[in-house]
Amino acid sequence: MMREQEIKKAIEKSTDGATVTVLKKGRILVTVPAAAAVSTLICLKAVGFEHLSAISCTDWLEQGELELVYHLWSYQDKVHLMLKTRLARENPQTVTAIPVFPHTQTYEREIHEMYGVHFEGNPRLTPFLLEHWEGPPPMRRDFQMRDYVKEKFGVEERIS
Amino acid sequence: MSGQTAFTLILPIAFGSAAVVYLSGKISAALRNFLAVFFAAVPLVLLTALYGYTGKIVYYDLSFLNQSLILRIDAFAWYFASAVALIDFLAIVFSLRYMEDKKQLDFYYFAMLLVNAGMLGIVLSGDLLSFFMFWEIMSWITYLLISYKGGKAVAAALKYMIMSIMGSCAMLLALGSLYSTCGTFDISGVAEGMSSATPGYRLFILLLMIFSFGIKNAIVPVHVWLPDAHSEAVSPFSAVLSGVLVRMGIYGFLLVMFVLVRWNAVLELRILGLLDFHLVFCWIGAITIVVPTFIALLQDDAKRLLAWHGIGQGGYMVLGIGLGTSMGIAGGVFHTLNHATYIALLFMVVGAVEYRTNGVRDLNELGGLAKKMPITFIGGLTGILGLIGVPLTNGFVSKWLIYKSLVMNERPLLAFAALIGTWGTILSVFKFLHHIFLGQLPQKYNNVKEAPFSMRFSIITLSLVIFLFGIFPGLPLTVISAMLDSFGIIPLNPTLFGVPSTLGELNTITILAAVLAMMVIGYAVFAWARKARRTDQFDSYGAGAYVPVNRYQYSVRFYERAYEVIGPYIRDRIDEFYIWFVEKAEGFFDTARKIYTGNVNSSTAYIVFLLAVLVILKMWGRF
Amino acid sequence: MDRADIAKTLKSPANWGQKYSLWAVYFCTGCGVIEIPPVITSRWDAERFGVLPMATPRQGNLFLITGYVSLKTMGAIIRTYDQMPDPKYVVGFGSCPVNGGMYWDSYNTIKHLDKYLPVDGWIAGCMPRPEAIFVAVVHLWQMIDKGMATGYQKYKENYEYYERNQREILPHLPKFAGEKTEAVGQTL
Amino acid sequence: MVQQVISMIVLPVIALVIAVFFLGLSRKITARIHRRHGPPLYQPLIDVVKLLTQKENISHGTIFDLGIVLSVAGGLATILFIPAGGLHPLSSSGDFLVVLYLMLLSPLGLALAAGASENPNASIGVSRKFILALGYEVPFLLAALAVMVHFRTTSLVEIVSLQRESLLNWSVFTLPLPALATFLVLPAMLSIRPFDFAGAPQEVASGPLVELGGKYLAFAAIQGALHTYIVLAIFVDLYLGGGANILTFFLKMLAVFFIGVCINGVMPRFRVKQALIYLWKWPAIIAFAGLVIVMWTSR
Repeated sequence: MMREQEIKKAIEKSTDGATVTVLKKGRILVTVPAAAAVSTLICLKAVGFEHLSAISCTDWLEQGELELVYHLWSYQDKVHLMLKTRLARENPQTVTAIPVFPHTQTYEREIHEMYGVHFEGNPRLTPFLLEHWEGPPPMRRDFQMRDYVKEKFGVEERIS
Repeated sequence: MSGQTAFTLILPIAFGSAAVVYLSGKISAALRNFLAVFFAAVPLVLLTALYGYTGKIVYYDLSFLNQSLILRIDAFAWYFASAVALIDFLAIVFSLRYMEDKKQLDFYYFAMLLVNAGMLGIVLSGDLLSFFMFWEIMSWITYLLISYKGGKAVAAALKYMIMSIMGSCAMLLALGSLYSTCGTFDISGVAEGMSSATPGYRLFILLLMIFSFGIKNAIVPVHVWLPDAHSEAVSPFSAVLSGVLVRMGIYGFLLVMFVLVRWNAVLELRILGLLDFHLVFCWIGAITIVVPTFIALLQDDAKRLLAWHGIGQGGYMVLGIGLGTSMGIAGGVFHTLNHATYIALLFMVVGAVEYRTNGVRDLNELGGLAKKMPITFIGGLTGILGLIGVPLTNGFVSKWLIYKSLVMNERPLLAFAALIGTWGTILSVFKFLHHIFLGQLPQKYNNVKEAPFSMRFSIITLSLVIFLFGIFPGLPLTVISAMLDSFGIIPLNPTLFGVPSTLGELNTITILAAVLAMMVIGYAVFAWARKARRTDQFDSYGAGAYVPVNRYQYSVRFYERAYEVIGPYIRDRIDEFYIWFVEKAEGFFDTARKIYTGNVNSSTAYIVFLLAVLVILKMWGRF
Repeated sequence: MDRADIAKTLKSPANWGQKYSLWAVYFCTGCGVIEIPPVITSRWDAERFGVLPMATPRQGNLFLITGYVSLKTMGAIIRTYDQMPDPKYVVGFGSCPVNGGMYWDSYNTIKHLDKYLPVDGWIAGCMPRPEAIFVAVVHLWQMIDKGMATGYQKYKENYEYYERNQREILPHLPKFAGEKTEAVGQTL
Repeated sequence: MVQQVISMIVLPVIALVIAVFFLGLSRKITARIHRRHGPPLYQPLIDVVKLLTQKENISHGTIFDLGIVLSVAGGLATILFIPAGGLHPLSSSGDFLVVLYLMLLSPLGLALAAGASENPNASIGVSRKFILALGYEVPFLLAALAVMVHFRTTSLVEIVSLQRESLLNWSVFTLPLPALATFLVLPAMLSIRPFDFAGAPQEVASGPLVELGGKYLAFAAIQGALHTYIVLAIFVDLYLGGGANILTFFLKMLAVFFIGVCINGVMPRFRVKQALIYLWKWPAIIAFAGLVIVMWTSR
């Protein structure tokens, strides 16, 4: 737990408004305001978190927020760090992490398509997995999936 | 017209026409084009009339040397002269449209006709002095024609010229030596004189001559001028250059080995008392086949690829001639004609493609043109079939003769070099055909049209010639047989469809019948099955995805997997060596130049120093 | 082959060929394809029924829709089906092509395959066992014998219906070769 | 003369039957090696019938059509020049060198059809096929030259008749090294595993055959079968003494083919580069050694 504590101190020192929790050995949770997310990533990369394995998104409908989780892994310390940040559901916007981790382009593209989060500075927020999608972002919880499905694939007369 | 008249007329017309065409260009372009085609056809017609004619005329007396300049014609001269006249005529017909928007056309046609005249002069000359004169006319005009386009072409032409001058010097040396030995320039006279010469002297003459002709024929260590020259020249001239001009070297080989020094004498020659001269010659041929053919695999420029094949095919001729059996020589000489037809055809095909696509000859940028240019495609296909030597094309018969004689003379390693050269040829010429004519048609070529009539005329004529000589090889082989007779070698006595059964099993008409019958049977079954629906080029398998426009083509690094293995071994090291040599030589001469300071004092000092050295040496001798 | 078959064979060799030489397009649409490797290899040996996997649609005449069909896959399936030469047979494999299966309310998976392509037979189950494929093949033989496996003809006759449905879910699908390919190329 | 005409008609038919039989046999043997039941022996016949009677055929143009016809015609024409048992209808008009070159016609036709199919997979397949051909031709030609030099003839009929005397006259005993080298490259010549990368279904969507369906695929299949026949017949003629009649000839071919299929059944697939290096290493060295020995002894 020594190393985790050192990391915690380092993050708290460099980032304002970050709450760092050491969950257990090898698992750290960091919560930051959306504006500070990228600067925290820079700081974390400097501490040794060289690998961003994924970005996930959760729709907290009741609280009116979307939560982005950056999963980072440090090879030298064998620590998994989750960097959480929250955005408003209405017109969610944040800054891209491409300058820090170039490969986040794909993750951001997917989250943009599925949740409608706009990543400022990502040059390639074009349609990705969905085939000519025109409805609202499908993974949001207020997306009325069954109505949509009924409308799009509705049962009609078939040729037998 | 009697044979004598026709023969007298050929060269004056050939040389005079060049001047007439040049002057007529000042009057009107149409007149010039007409006259160029007309005068290019005249030697062809005259030579047709001269079939089987043998004669000799003295056209100039060199009274101060007590010599006369002679023209002669026999089977040997006739054979090469008709090849020259045919290819040059077709190249000029091809030029009509190909060159239409180029500059300095008067000069171009002048030079083309003059080269033609020069080559006719070479093969018809009956003495070595006129041979040398015509040879130089041809070489210099070639220099002008290669550098016609300017830019990189000038460098290529310079490379050619330097090597050509080296060859000319060697030839001049040989001629001077021959004159002082035999006292005459007349070919038959020299041959008589050589019959009593020592083997060492014969070898000396042969080596000089072979060096000289080998540069023109581009045998491997002295081939480096050819790829640049061929790819930089305009396409119709490339056809002439690769088809017949370069093969003047083969004429020279034949002249020196079979006429001047008789073959019996050549067989006895040893280099350094160890190596059979004719076997060394064969091995040079074998190396000339294998190395350039595999270098051709790497080329992406259509004309450069063909140029390397031009070198490689020259190896077959050298191999056949060097072997010296009647079948081998017949194969080598026949291959010279065949090579002229299909390489000229292929250069014309590239020219037609260039003409229609605004000068694209990078293989990776072309594709799918068979749909737009079917006649040109057929020409290209016939050309590569001939180049590979697929049965029913003329290339097959000559290659078969060479292989057969190699195997029967128990030279399997030479035969192996020749055979594997063929397989290397298949790879690179299929790449040539595939990249230009097959595969996806890029959209930028959607409006490409078929080649114009004058180009199609040349292409179709040459395709027909290829199949004609492939199915009736007896036609040219009869002339070659007569030629062998005049060389004092057992003639081949060919049948119309191959060789007599005592010599080997070859009957082209049976092969033709078999293939045609099977084609008919195959096509009958094909037609019996349900008729096919024609589909678009974009309706192609793309793993369920939609075929991308302009990108669905496999052409770049076509034989990458083979390069990985053979790539390191098939670089053109000889050219690299020459470049290295030139660089080092420049450095050396630069150093040497520093001695000549231009200062009077230092010159005086050198002289004094030299005198001092001489004096010291003199005194040394006294003690 | 029993004796009755010989007479039938001589009467219509074409039918005989179609029946005993079903070449399946090796197209993995979904999870169901995991059942195909055991079917074509040693354990179940589909080759004894004349069923062989083929690499390209031009060579195949049996199209197994193995599992759920997402919208993106649907485009590829339609294209592959169009490229197969007649006669061609489509067999829906698993529950998902029948009615969507466990993806019955998914926004990105088609529910009824036969709205978009004529299906000659279904294999129900999630997953069906490899043996089910052989049952389906034998059924298909019987249908071919009776002249009932006519999906490809139905597709031609009712092309407007199928095309309308296809356009409904895939409005941007280029139907014809070369059509709009560049537009698709940009978005892909 | 009459006999010759009869054999001219009979030989292609026999060759087709043998070729299609071999195709079925190879599938059966491979299945048994895999411990499968396998298709019936006549399965290739069903397949060809199906393909020929397909209700729709898709063409990519005239070159595509003619190329595929040429590939079969070339194969059938080549067969007439190869002595098979007592049948050698056209051997007097073409020797082994002619056969070597006639063998080019059918791959060339297929390559033209593949090029005309406007599909890069086909082009990749052709490129691989040609590279493979370049690979196996080196040892094959060396070995074939050894045979030709040993018997001092290029005629296949004479080569066969010179081996006829007794079992020990077979080249496989008199020229063991060239025979071994040719046998080592036989899988490459037949394009079976480990050298089947040219038409690999998994990598390049069956290569040159990618756009062939219906009658085109039937023709390609027949061409492949004929090619198998030609290669085996040449092997038997060169090294196993041909055959006194068509039956012994067939049995010898069968024996060679059986071994080839067994290799096919258990081998994985080479990469192109590996194949080239293999072919130019041991088979080429062995064939070269054989050739040198022949040159030495024939002096």
